[in-house]
Amino acid sequence: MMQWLLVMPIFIPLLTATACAFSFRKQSLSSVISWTGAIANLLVAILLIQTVISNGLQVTAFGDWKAPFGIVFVADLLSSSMVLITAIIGIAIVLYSTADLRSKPFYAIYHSLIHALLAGVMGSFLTGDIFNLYVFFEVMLITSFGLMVLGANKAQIDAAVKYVVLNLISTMVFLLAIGLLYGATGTLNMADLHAKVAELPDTTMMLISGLFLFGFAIKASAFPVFSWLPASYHHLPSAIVALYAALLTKVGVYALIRVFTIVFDLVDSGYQPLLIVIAGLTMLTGVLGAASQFNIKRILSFHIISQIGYMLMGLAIYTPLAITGAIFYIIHHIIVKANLFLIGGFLKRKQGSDNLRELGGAYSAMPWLALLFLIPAFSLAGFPPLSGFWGKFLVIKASLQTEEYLLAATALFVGLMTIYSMTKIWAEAFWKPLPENAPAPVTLSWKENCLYITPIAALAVITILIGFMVEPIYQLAETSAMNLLNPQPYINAVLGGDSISHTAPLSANGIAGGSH
Amino acid sequence: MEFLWCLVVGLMTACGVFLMLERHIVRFLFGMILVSNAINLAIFVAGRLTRGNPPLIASDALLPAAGYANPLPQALILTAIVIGFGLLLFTLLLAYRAIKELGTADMDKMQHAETEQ
Amino acid sequence: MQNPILKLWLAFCTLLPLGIFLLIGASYKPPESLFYWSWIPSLDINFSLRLDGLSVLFASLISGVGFLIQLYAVAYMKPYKGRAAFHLYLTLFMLAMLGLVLADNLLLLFVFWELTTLTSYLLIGFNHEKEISRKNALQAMLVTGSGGLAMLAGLIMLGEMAGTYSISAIITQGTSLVQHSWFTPSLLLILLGAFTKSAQFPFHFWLPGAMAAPTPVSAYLHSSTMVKAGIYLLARMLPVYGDSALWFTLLCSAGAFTALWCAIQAYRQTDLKLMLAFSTNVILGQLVMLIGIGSSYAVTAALLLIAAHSFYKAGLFMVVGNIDKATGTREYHELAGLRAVLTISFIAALVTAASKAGLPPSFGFLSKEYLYKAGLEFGWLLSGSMLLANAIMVALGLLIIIKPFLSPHHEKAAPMKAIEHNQLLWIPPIVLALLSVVVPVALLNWYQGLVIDPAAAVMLPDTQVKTVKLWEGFNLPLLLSALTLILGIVLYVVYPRLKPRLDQLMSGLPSGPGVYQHILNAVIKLANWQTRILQHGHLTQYSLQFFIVLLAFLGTALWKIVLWQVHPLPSIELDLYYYDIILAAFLVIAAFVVVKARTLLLAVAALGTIGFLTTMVFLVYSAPDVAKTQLLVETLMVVFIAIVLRHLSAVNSVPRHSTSRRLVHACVAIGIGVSISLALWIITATPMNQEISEFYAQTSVSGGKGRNIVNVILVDFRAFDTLGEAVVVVIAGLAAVAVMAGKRINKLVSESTRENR
Amino acid sequence: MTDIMGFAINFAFAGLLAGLALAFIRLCKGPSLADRVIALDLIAFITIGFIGVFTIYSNATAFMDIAITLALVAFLSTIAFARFIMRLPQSQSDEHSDSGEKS
Amino acid sequence: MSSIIFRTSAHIVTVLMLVFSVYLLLRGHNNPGGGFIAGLIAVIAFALLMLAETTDYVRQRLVYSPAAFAGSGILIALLAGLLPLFFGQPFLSGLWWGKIGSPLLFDIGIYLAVIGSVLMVLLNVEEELS
Amino acid sequence: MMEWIVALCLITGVLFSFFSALGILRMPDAYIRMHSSTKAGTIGVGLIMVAVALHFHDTSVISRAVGIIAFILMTAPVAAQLLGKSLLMNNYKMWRGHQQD
Amino acid sequence: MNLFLLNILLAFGWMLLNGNYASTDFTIGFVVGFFALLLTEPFRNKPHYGRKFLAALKLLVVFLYKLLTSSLQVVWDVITPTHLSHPAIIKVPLAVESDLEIMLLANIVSLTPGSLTLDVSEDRKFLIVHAMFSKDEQSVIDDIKTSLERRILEVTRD
Ligand code: NA
Ligand code: NA
Repeated sequence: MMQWLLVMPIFIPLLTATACAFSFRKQSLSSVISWTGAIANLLVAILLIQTVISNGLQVTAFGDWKAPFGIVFVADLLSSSMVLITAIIGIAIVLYSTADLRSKPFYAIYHSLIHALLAGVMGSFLTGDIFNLYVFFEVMLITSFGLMVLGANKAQIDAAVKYVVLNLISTMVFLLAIGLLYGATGTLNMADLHAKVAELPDTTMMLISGLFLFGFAIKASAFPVFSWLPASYHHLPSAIVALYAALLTKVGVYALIRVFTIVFDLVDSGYQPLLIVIAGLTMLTGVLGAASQFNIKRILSFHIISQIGYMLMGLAIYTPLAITGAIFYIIHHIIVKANLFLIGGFLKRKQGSDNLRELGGAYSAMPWLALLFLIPAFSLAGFPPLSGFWGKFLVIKASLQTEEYLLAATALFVGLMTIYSMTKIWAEAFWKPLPENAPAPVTLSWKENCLYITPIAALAVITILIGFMVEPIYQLAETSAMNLLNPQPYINAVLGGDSISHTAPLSANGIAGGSH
Repeated sequence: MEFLWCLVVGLMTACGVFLMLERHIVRFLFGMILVSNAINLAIFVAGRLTRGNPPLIASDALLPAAGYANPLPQALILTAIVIGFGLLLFTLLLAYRAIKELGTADMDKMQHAETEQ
Repeated sequence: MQNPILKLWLAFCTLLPLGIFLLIGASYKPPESLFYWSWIPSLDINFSLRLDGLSVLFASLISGVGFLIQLYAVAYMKPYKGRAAFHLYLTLFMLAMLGLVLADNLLLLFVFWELTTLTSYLLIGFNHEKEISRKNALQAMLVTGSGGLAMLAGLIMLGEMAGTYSISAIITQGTSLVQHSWFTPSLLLILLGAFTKSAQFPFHFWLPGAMAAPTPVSAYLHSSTMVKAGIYLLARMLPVYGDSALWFTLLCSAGAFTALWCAIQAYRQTDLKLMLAFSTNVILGQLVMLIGIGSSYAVTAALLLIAAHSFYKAGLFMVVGNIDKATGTREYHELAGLRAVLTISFIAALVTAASKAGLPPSFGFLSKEYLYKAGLEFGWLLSGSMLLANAIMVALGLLIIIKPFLSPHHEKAAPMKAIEHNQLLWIPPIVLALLSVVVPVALLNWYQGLVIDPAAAVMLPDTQVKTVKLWEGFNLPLLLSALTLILGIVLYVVYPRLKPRLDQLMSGLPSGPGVYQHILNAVIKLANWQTRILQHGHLTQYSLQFFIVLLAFLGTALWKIVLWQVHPLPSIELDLYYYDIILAAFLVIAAFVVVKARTLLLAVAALGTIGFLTTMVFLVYSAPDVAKTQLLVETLMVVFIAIVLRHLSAVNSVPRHSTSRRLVHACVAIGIGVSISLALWIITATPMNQEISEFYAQTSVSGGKGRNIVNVILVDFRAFDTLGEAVVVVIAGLAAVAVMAGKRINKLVSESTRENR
Repeated sequence: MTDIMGFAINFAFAGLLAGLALAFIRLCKGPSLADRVIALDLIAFITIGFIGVFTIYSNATAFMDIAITLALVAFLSTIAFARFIMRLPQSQSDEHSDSGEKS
Repeated sequence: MSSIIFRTSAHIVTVLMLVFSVYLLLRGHNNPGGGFIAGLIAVIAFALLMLAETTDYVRQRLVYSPAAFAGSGILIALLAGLLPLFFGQPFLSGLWWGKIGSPLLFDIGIYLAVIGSVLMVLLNVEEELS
Repeated sequence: MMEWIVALCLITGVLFSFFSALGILRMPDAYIRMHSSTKAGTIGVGLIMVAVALHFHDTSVISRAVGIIAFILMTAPVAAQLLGKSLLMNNYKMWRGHQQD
Repeated sequence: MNLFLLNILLAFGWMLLNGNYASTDFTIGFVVGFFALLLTEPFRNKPHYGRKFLAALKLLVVFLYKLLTSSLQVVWDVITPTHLSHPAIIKVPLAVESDLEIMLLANIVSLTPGSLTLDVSEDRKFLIVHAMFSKDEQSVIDDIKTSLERRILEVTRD
């Protein structure tokens, strides 16, 4: 059973991608395939997390070669919840793109690539092998390249050049780091690495972990290596940028969290003080970047960076509470950021622009959209009881507990500036009357409106649910954090070969409820 | 003998990095190719070097001859080479398209993405 | 009101606060826990509501005044477009406010606190077509929001100090927390929250700015409820922090200064609404001061003033709203003879203004007496400042009544229309005016038993408060009251001459909104500057940045190893043949040729050579599969480049970087290269654990059924990597076609021959 | 390995690598694009030879497959380059003409 | 490019290369080779044919579009991985029937995927740029 | 005896290869350099392959060596011809001598 | 018919490559070769095999001899300090007609002394040859026509 379940999050999207690619000539067929794949994904993800919650950590060894000899997929609470969130985002994006990109010539290829990207993301979440992680990172990267250049115009090509050039640097360094790590330890399995890395001299460990930190920091768009993100994201179609914003940088953060708990110990690696500084500056530079922008997508792009800062802050503080906060933040941010980009895209579709100077009047024209915007926007800004508050609360509490006052103050100031940015979008795009020279908004058919609004509304509902059902998600994040900081059960399960239960059963309805 | 190849890896990387910093996009690509080669070599060296004894098992044996080369880094490099090929191929054509579309091969003149429209 | 759904909605919004008010009145027997739901037990955040003396005062004001406001708004907002939403926001605001005063958990309180910020943002910006509304809504949001965030840190610290987030549990710990090192920081942070919310100097300015909102909002939020949230919090925290000198000093000085400063500001205004707004600041300052004093009299005075102010200020705001409706202006100079059309409003105005001015036997008079009593205990400085502020209140009361209502109507005054046929416009102010008199005269005992005693018991657990009396004979406070009245009349009389002087005097001073705008502009400027620095759009500089960071990472670790001799460097073992060295030298030379090549074709040819050389290296060190793959991939790459090269070179020539820049590049590149060499050398100098490879060798034939171990790894042991790699190649193909083909992507990929196109 | 074989192999390595050096110099010198391609083609030949010698030296016959592969693919890159030169406008076929850079 | 000499020899060389590529594919499990290497050699064979003839000639020889090859390659590799699941073994486990096994099927999938994708790019680049 | 033959083949093969390389360095124009690389290069590699075949006298190695020789004989002149054609098309100036129209 | 022959040859080539002479290998080789041929369809006019074996052998011997001498000639020119050559580009009229014949001739010309095929004229009537030692153009042409083209025709024509 587990053998089936664990591989399906990769198998289904890859199969769907292939099937979509084969149905180039029939748009509706590829839509149907894409939907089916996305829904199947979600079902599998729900099944997976339920299994993990009730039976504990699950491992499958591909080719029946036990770790550390073969490649294993490991579903613990963290990875399975990440897979679930990814599946949710997948459905939302697929639905949204059916409306948004239907007219584009690259429609079928687009769906194919979306599913490949999902496969890459979920593979990165599930794999227990560091080289396999590299492979899935590459699947993700090359797919993101492909999506980036679909039907690209001048600016998009320029954006793609920057994205590609800077991301390739990260990829190279990641690969080098794996090579050195293998040379030093002789193994690639993350659980196996845990013990072997501990035997390395401190300086060797610092050397190798520094390369990992650098490579993943680029992926996560941390200060000072985030330039690729604001240089490129705002030229992408909204559905694509929503997908990227939700998942790609988060995979970087996830990898950082995984690698710096299970493989290296952040404290032992010697990079904790640096990471604290990085986290603070990432928050700050990101939010200040956003404050200077007038393009919705660009504001949101800079906010990805500042929010990544909060997640890094959680990791940098390195207490159970802090990592719980980081995980909570990731879960929240994936949903909320995707939604904001989708709304931005809808505004662009209606008004033909996503520049705040050219927008306006959306409050009067589409009050329901205004409401739907308020939820993710104020969640991102950290208004309780919306989801964003709790993540912030947790990391700030953790930073106060560890007496990182400056970091806490930075986090609070960044929270204020986030409020500023969100209200800026609200005031300019929604409240402000439509500028006189602006064209009349496009009228969309009822069906199109539905396709746009359904994913937006669904994600908003999830945002609210996360905000109110904090306890189960907190439990989930806390258990994950505990397992990360005390990885022995994970290691035993992976190297022992049998799936063993080490997680306290959670109330399953809370998490499953969050997914509908 | 690893020392020599450590040196070569470093020098190749240095050349590659230098090229990656140049303004001509095709030179960047050449730099990438160099660095990518150097890193493959680095993985190879990191897996330790063995002269003239490939990890093959003779048709009448069950084990490779003693002192066989470490097969795992070879498999990793194979994967890395092929992935690198995919990435470089894409980058090459992106460079082509960028030159066609933007009218310049100068990466510092590619300023369409970050200027406010 | 044609729409029945709208009708129903308005009825619901109006009756909800009434219902809550009645429910509170009916069920109140303090102190009791109203409701408990274990929300986030892991974080000690629970949805626990508690009704005690303090909260019952606030809750009944919120719901009671809330009911009247909703009633008034039904009439007032009739011509507005989004009135349904308006009532929604107002209701949400009321609920948030109720939650705030009922919450028995610090973080639950914070949740509601932020919700009031959010809903008031929506209410202040209700007239969102006007830029000033949007701007002032943002201003209120940012000012109260920043305080709120600071308060969050303070609340977390408080909760951590106390070991619980339950407010009632914290209160029972009393002043024991004073020893904790977080005591002062948490105090300061919480004060920051309370001061911003309750518009204390220097954060006072957002409140007048919030007058951009429709009048019912001003009447509700900015007189009786939202701004009192800060007061409520201070009152709540009195048992915890009240004993510290810092508390006394900060609250008294801030409160007194706010009261004085804003009183002067109020005196300068010509817009009636702004006069009221600034005078709200005055009361808030006095309340803060009273809580800072924290004596028995002070607490009594505060509990009286809260209610008294709510009644008269809400009433006055509604009257001003009616003036606005009748004339279309609120400018003092344009108003005259309103008694003719606003007869009932005039009565309400008269009574509420009297309460504001502190004329006996109004509620305002009563609270002022106790204010002076509390102030006198602490000497003349506090009392003097109170006196001056109150005198201005008297002058304001006169200003509002005399000219607009009593002076005869003249040509220059704004035209008036009758509006009082709509009863909902005058019933609420009249009710409030009535309350301003009835409570002190007839219901004082009831108020004492229901509010003052239980609330004081919460705020000052150890002290018994005296019974409040309207008339206590001739005493010093009464004298001060008389003095206040006289001074107030004087100020009214000199108003036409004093105001221009004051304006002249104060025009040079920095204004609150001015400073706020300055700070905001500075932040935006900083943001623009840093974005220009960090996100400049020059790709090679980005790359350079990235590589410098990489070098820093590598450098720090190696620095430790090499210079500090953390572990001894391995000795160089040379087990080399001459062909090794020649191959190595060729590789490096070829790499240099690529760097130095002046033509692209030479660079490509040199790259091809590097491909052949690397092949030889892999060959020499026993990797036939790698050698082959390297060869094939390199050749294919060269073929692709050769096909594309024609199009790559036929472009305008590209200038090189400046020499100094290239020198930097060279340094960075060499640094990275050397670091990687060193790192690799250090790692390869130690013996390697080859356990996994040995396993592969042993099981290759038996388990993998293959004799080429590398291939068995590829298709069996680590086949999953290979699958991913194949996916990468296929997608790279798609992506490459996509980037080249642009919009014709579908055709290029799907068709098997060109004829089909 | 006997003396004569030892000598022959060492001689072969040295000779081939020296040849490689000479060819590489031509590759760098040009002057025409065709010259570089000729040099590259010869380098491929020399590499094939090197592989053959190394096969004898290491006794690992598996290496011969690399030689075949190289023989197959070197042809292709030469062809591709030849075609590139053919398609260039005449003025560009000589020195430095394909340079994308200003000196 | 229309050189009789080149065209004629290219046909022979292509055949030889294709044979060699299939040989490497099938023998890869025991000797150096395998799906990737074999696939790349096949690509080079077709590249040669393409340079000697035209892209359309190559497309006609291939019958199906290169993308179809790539897709079916991935499909075959995926199914080869899935197969053992029906026998209660984990994804990508080796199933053997004599000398034929699922790893071989997997390798064939990789082979087709490589041929399809690289040829897709090659043919399109050639058509686009000439 | 066989070793001597192998060694002889090897040495002559390498010499041819070396001179071929020397040729493309020394010869005055591209056409003549092609003479050098095509002829001497082919025979050089061919002889080395013969040496390999003789050294192993194993069918699989011999078949590969023969395959390589055959393949080089087939491709080297074609490559040279195409390069030559490209030179012709670009009106490449010969070192000396003359050209029929 | 000739395709079939070639196919069998390919199957043998397969067996050679494998170093394994079982019938299964022959079958696999045959099938693989069949498909390879199907994909490329190499020859438009199909030459006859069999009886030409002897002629082919003769051609091979001549060719190998010429290759050796030509290489030595080149090497001599390389190692001597002066350049001996008198290059010229010559048009050699062709008697051979088929693609295969032209290819064979061109290749052999390239590998034999002093001559290098550069192109075939559009009308396939001339071979354009670069001659290294062409004191007398006609002698170069005669040499090619008599010693090479004739032997090729002996192999390929009935
Ligand atoms: Na992202
Ligand atoms: Na692999």
